[in-house]
Amino acid sequence: MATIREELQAAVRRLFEDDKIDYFLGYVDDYGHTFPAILTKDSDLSGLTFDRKSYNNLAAFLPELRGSRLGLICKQCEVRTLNVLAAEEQLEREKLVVVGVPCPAMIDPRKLSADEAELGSDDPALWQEKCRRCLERNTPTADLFVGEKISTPTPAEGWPLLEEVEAKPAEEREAWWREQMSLCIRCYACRLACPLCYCHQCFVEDNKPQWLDKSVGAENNLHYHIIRAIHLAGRCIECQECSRVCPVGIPVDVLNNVLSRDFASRFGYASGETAETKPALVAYERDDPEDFIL
Amino acid sequence: MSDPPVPNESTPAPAWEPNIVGFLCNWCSYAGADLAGTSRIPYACNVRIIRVPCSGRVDPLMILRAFREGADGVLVSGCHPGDCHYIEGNYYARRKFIALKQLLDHVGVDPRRLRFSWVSASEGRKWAEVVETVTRELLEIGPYRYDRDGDD
Amino acid sequence: MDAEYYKLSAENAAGLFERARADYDVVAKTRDANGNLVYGRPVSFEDVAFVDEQPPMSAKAFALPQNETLVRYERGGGEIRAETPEAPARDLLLFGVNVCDAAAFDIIDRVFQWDYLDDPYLARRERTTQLALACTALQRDCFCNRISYAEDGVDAVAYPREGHYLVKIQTDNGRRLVERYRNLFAEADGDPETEITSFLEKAGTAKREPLLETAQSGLAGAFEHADWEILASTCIGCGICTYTCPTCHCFDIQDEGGYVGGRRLRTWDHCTGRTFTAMPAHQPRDRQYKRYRQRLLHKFWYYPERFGPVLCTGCGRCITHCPVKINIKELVEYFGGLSDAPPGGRRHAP
Amino acid sequence: MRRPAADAMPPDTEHIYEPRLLRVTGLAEETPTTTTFQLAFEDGPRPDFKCGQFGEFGLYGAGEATFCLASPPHWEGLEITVKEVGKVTRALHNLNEGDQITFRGPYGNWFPYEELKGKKLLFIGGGIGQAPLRGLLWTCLENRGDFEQLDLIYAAREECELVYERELVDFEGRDDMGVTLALDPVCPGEPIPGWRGRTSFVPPILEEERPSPENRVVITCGPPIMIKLVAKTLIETLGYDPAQIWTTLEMRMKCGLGKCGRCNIGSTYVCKDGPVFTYEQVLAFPQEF
Repeated sequence: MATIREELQAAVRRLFEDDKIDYFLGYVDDYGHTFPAILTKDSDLSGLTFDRKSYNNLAAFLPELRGSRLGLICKQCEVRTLNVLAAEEQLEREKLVVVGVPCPAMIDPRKLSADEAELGSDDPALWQEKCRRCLERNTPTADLFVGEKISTPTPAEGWPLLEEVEAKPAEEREAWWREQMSLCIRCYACRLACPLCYCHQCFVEDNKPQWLDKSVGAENNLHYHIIRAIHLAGRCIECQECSRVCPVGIPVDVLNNVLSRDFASRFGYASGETAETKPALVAYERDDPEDFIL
Repeated sequence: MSDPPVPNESTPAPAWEPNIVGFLCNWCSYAGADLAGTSRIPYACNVRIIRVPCSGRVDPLMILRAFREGADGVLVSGCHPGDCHYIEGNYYARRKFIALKQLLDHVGVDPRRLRFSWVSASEGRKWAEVVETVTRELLEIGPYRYDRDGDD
Repeated sequence: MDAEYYKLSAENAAGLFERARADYDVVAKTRDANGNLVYGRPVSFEDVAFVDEQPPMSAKAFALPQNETLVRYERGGGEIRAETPEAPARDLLLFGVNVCDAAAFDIIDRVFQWDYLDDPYLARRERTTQLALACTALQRDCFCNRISYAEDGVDAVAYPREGHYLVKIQTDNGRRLVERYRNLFAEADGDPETEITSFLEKAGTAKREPLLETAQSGLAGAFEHADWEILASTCIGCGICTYTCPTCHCFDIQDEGGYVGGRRLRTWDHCTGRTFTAMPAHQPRDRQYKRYRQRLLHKFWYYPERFGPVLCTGCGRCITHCPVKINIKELVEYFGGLSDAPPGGRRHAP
Repeated sequence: MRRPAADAMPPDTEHIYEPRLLRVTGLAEETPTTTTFQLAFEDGPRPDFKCGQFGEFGLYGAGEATFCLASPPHWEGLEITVKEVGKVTRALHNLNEGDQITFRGPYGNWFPYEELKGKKLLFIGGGIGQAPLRGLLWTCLENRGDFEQLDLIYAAREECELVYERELVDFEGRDDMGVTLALDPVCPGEPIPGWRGRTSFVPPILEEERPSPENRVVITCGPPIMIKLVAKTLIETLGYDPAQIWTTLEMRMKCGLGKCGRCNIGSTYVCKDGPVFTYEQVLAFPQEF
């Protein structure tokens, strides 16, 4: 039986041969890593793969390739992203060929040891948190599905890290966040890896007025992360890229999860479920809760 | 780096008065505050008012910037639901405030530091009461000082 | 100076750490609250982590902090008063840092001493002594074995042996450290250089041809290579590679505060970001691959052309922490003509 | 660590990033968005500088920005011409006479005055790009006998964007220099009502006037596209050697001292190796601009 790798390469080769696409956005592996790659019809496809280290949310590269006919590998994370982008009229869906795959769940890179033995394990404790919550491991709404469909285990409930932080009393929570924020070097990888942070100019780059000081420090950093979370309120699809890419290990996505969970319970709302759902902050109900207003 | 002051100090120095930045919508709350003044209703003088076209205009960035610039509390006030001059600005604002409030609560900022109110143009008395409440609460919880450890 | 060799027993290493803490601000590898490895200020020898692994952030911040106040100012009474901050009060000892981190200082010293002496940097730098610890094995993303950087610029390197360290002293600064705690060090016996050579061979950190320095001329002819776009377009433009890099030293100068008072400070900045060269009417590097190309060429072509050494110590952080795992070593080899195969097999048809 | 034997350039201040304070002694509005500042040194003598150099000017609280020194050394004090485009320039535009600004400099290289002696000089300025040429132009006029011929072509997008208007009138009245003023054509061939100069881009003027390359040096500054097209015309149509064309480059800078890495083009630091380059040098850069 063909491996997913072989099937994928054959499928992409066909897409190029049939002149369906100009670029293919996928993952290749080399030098011990799996990483995103932009492939053309002249590319050697032998590196193309899909494995348990295919972390990146490929939808983050759509702005770079806007206007081209594009094939891309979509796992559940990308599908949800495309839905939000469609709702926000940021997507040229007719130019995309969505290649679906059975997603075996990504292994949390912080739990990988040097020999990467964990890649073969099926212990959900080793997965990224989002994968434990995943509702469907076979890409829905794919134009083309590659590989054998697999079953999806019952999704885990809750947000363990968020709940752990929340269990602390307010003062401890403040101290904990201050400590996390004092680690932040504001490399902005969380913003740039995020497929939904697509603004041409981010507020952090504004200087008339300059909203944010350039120096790093717990307060500046916290303000950056809070505003980013607000800008993703009701939009974040919980791909956890922001946390994964953080070089100093701040669980950035906890802030996003605060709002995801709150919006789900308050407004019965989950972002990225369909391409029609309007993001929560550009919608309202007349009877939204306002018990906090004087 | 010095130790951060305890934020919940219950007995602030008597000389200390909270700085409150108020973002007031032009059509209702600003007129309401004006009415409180012309009606000579006495209330705490701790609020520095910034007039904005609509509570929907208030970007969370402005609120955080106010804290960063030394505010101890921020008060945002707009028209009652249904009364917005722009029909629905305050409905959008309400959701935005929910989000910001959730986040600030989560990171341990005392929820009493960021308050929202609906005050109409005829509610001079309500405005005075809101300011009194907010000021009193801030006097209880003391100054806002986030540890500025960014220096070298 | 000629190198000198000493033996430092494991016991005396602990003694050195304790005694040095009285005389120096001692920085070493330790773990932060999240359990992550960092360069910090452990208070006891037990808290020092002796591992090959590098902390995500290099040691450069101890000479070039991410925020550094240059001038404090105050306005009042129609006057402006400005003052410069005090220089650091204590000597700094980098204890057991990776050799690739220690070596970086000597490389960037050259630009900070180029005609204008960068006083704030040099004030810190001149009070720094390095006692580096050699790695026992090359790790996945490391390539220090491919760069002949100036290891002789490191004050002292300790090579772990059975029950003791073989310490090679390479600078006057390093010699001062030994003199200060002379009774902890014993003369090395045998042939220390041979011992070091075999240690490096075993660890995999001995130099291996072709060295990346030799790519310089190839890179000079590859500026317009068509594959830059394909291979570097996945760069997302974050600052991870530059901020974690021990040799990246570009910075920004900004004022913070208000009219009444505040400070002028410098902060790290990164050439891979979109605002780095953007001018009001003109953005010279208008695509992301051009910004990535600038970083790579600055390190392996421009800097050596101007200052001698390549601006890289092979620590591999920019690969390990890169969100899209762009591999600078592979790209230097490919564009510099040392290898025909582009990473991941991606290339345009010839 | 290695230390140079002696400080190559000893700083006047505590460290190289500490600025001096200059007093604004006069303001001249050049265009609605451009102002010339006259500055005086009060904390000590003015440093020596040469035409073509630049400095880091700023306002505490707003930051620093790079401006060329726009007055000749034989004038008193120092002048800079600032166009309002960003945070710092906006803050500078809010200043009044008597206010203080920060200054570091002078930095960078300069026009090779001695080499230019005895030559025919053709200055070509575009918009605000006239500022870096102004100091040299006035120096040459002061020593007019040193040069065989002096010409100026100055172009701007619109009449209100011509800077140093008073001086241009003065130049036009002189008989020891040639002056050609031009505005960008809105409709090609059609004159702009009330405009005394020409309506044309610079290259067609050059093609028409055909200044011969013999013993001539062209000194040009303006928007990158203008420099590029002017150089192309001079080299390809009129047979100039790229080494006969001098220009000064604008790059984003922060330190001005060859440290911050922002102005690099290849291994060249525009702040230290420049900002004045011959076009021959410009052509040798990696072609990223």
